Amino acid sequence: MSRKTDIVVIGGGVIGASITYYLSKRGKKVILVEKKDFAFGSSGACDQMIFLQTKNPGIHLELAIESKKMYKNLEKELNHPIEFQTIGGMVLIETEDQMRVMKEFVKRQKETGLNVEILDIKDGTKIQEGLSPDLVGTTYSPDDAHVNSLELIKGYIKKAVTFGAEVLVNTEVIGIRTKNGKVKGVETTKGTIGCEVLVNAAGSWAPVIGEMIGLDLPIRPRRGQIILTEEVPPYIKHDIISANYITAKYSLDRSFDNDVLGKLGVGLAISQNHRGNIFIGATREFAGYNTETTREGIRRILKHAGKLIPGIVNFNIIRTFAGLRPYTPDGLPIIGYVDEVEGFFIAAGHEGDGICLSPVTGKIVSELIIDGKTFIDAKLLNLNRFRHLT
Amino acid sequence: MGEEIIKKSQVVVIGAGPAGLCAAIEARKAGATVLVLDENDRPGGQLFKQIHKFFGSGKHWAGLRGFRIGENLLKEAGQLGVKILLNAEVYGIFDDMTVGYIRNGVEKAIKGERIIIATGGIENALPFPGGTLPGVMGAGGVQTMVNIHRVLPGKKILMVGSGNVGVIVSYQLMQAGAEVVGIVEAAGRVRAYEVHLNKIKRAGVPIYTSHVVKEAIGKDEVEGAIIARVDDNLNIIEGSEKHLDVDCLCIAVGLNPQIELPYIAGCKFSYIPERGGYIPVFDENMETSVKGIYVAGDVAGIEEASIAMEEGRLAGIACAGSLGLYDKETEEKLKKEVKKILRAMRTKHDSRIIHSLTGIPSNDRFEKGPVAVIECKEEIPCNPCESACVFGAIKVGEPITNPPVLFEEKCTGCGRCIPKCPGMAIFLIHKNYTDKTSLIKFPYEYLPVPEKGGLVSCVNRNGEIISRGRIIDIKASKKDDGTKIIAMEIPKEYFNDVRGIQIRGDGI
Amino acid sequence: MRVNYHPILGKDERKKLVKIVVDGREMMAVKGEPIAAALLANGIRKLRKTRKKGEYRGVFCGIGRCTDCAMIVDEIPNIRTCITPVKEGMQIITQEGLGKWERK
Amino acid sequence: MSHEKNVCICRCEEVTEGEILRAIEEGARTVKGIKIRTQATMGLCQGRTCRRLIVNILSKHVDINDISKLEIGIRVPVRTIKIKNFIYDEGKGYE
Repeated sequence: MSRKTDIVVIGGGVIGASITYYLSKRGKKVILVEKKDFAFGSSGACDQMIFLQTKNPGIHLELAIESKKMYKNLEKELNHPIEFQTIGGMVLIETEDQMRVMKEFVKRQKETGLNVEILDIKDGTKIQEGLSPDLVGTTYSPDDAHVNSLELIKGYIKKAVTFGAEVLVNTEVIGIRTKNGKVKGVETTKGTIGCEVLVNAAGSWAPVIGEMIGLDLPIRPRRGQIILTEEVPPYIKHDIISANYITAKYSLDRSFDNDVLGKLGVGLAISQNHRGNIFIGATREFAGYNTETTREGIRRILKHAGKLIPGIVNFNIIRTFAGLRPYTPDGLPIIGYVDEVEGFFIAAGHEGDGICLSPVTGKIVSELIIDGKTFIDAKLLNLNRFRHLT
Repeated sequence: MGEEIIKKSQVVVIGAGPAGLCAAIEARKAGATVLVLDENDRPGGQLFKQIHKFFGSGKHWAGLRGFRIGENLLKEAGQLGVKILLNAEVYGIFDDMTVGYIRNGVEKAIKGERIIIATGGIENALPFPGGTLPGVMGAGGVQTMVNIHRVLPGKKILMVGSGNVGVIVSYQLMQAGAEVVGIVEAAGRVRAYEVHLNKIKRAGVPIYTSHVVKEAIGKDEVEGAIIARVDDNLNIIEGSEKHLDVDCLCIAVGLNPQIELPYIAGCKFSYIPERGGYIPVFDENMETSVKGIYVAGDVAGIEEASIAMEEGRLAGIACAGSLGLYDKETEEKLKKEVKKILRAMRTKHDSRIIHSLTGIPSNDRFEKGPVAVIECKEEIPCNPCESACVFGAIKVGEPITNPPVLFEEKCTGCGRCIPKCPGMAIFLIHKNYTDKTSLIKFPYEYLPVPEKGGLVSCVNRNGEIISRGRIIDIKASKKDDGTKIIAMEIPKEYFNDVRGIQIRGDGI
Repeated sequence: MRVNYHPILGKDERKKLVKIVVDGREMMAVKGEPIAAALLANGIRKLRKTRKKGEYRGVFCGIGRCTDCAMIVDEIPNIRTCITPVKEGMQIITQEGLGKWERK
Repeated sequence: MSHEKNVCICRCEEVTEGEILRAIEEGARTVKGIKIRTQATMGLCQGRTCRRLIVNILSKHVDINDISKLEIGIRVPVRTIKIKNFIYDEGKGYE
């Protein structure tokens, strides 16, 4: 079949689905193309957290706060249960060195507008049972939340379709049509689709699409192993991460990381979903596109989790899986047109924040494409910020 | 949290069932260090709930009860120094041939130069309305509950599926004192070997072919079942429904290989419905597409346990060979021998060729005196009757799937063959026991055992009562391992119709 | 219904019994047998209620695969009773949905 | 071959054949696609009982010969494991 539309979005994850929703909501004719099926990439293999506390103060945290605001009435807007809960978040602090770094981090977060405080372990255990008494302390922010990423995607798509959007699953993009430097359309396994604008929201696979127009995108898959427990009655009252999750993520001052955890980039991230499964993550490893879990990864994560929250040692593990976070050198996503080919728009590279930043990404992309500007300085997220590097 | 040193073993076998134990024994015979992991608290896998006598070739413990074979395999494995870790639940195989397992509440790992996966098969679930009610159970679970834990899952049981498992478990349920209300089979004919089916028919169990379970009924547990006739493409024929008063449904609609470990180990698969579905691809050495990982037994395709044992031996030998523990031609010789047995067990020209009954004596022979009657005409890989007869009156020959042939002139009527037949298909008939009566000797494995001299109701091949009979003698020798031989006097006109005494109902 | 005499397996020689408490009711079980077998012998087949439709479930696979026999055992939910041996004084509770935490 | 649409296919998550067929209508072509739309295979037994039934249903819509195309989603661990099992250290016993 060969057909025409305003915009083609590539990628059926939370980012592609969100962009399709926000564009079609503003009247654009959008066709979403997904190689396999919804959430087959990292969106289906993540820990569902909307965690503001892990965002670097500055633009990163600003985006997260804006995104969190958008989540508030998203469920009503999409008229679909996305299991969004502002459950609050805690960062567990194991050593005095970590406390020193966290105090600095929390101070700057507050300056950027995040409501967060540091508690001693006694108060920490009051709001979450089962914590290890040897912890030095914990932070707490009522603003952190989580959602069900699968339901989120379904919600976006269902609503987008009511605005006339179309979705093609099991449809792989095999080529990009351009004419004198301008996007003309895209070739897929189900025929060609003509369009003016092509949004590359393929996450860790965005470089594969980029190569089709000779682009070398600085996005690398960074594997995160996650462990899932059986469904248990409510136990994890707030989303929990360990201080070295933040250091592993931003490769900050690694002095207090012991060797083995540092090598695997193990940082604890625990949350319990609506159904009762507890997610226990995660590692941060460069392992290409391999999504297997390793015995080393599983052991390290569980040993670390059991040490910090002994209360969960009797839970059963029923599954382990791994997602590929689209990693960029500065931890920020790449959002914007590229100079090489007019109409080729990138929206990928969210590392571990795809869920948290999915609404705000949809807003920024739709505004940049339709209005040409958005509420933040577009240059901060454009691919060109890496150009002086290459 | 320093680095952990992982133990090593040349061969790691996962699953201590018939295939796993045989593989371990063969690998150990070649001198390999072998560790067997099994998640149960006793090895032997399905063997220990198989209380019936096994088919197979005389040399290989054929005619022994499943759990006896398990005990023998364990003894041999022990003597050879095979290490068996029980209560060891393997949860994963990782890239570097590391097997992760949990034992006594602690996670451990062992690295194998070769891994033999022998995890067997698992029951097919059957979706039908009411199929999740308590009282609907898989046949394997029923067998475990009855034969190992000695608890009946119900008193009046409907068996769903007429494969060997369904028919054998029905027989074992009756042995344990439950009533099997019937066997339902969607196909037009019973799938099990006829010798197994005959045991059920002569116990009077109705067989509903071309029938399915339409619904299990009950408020919170099974209180009854509705079965219905189906046409050729399995659509229910309206109005053919029939209510059965049952309190338990036993599902025996086939097994499928437990492919979880081969799958996560990265093996390639092919889809073979006749062998249960997805099967790891393996070569003539039972090695899968992943170098160093072998499969054996039901995980490599659902077949009889006797075939699983031979596949286990083949994998064990090939594995040892690949470790350089055999020189090439010893390895080839050993493998050739096992492959010959496997081929013999699998030769089925057409699995439904029903030879003329070659085990039935002529009328003149009946007149002359007591003679054996062998009602076994299918191609079954089994020949214990041949080795049981000291007078050479029974011949199976090669391949062992040939039905037995009776040389009536050589048969002296001694009856030694009766308890040896795993299918309980051999009877001894002395037509002219007296001028008006005949004598039949038949195998009997139920309770209560009738009294000597007592009067009983005799049944024909379909379990219908056709006459009265008198118990003349009951023989129960230890080497017959529970199979009693009952000699019964019957009216001469039914000399070749009576096949046993009434089991169900008020007959006795 | 226990099979005390079996034509092939002979008499049931297991003598040692243990007391278990099922939903507050005391009953006897053979030491070491799985919980599900002990309950079945005592005529109990309804082991849990499902979360969505509140339907009763009992032993289905009987060999530890399908988890339909899960109950709360000694305060821990989701215990597969068909492969968990009984112990003296075991507290067994019919599990409703996810079960609930019994505070120690 | 089950005769009614509300027959239970996934026992742990109480997913019926009707829900699975609807997921296929919405575009699911793999076990994972059905899982994402219906939660089938996400329960305690991780699909050990229903995965084969789901593949049977899929076989009417998709070629099921190549297992790698079906994303059947078997993952480590293939048996449920307690977190405590990983926290044992040779020297110190359970932490």
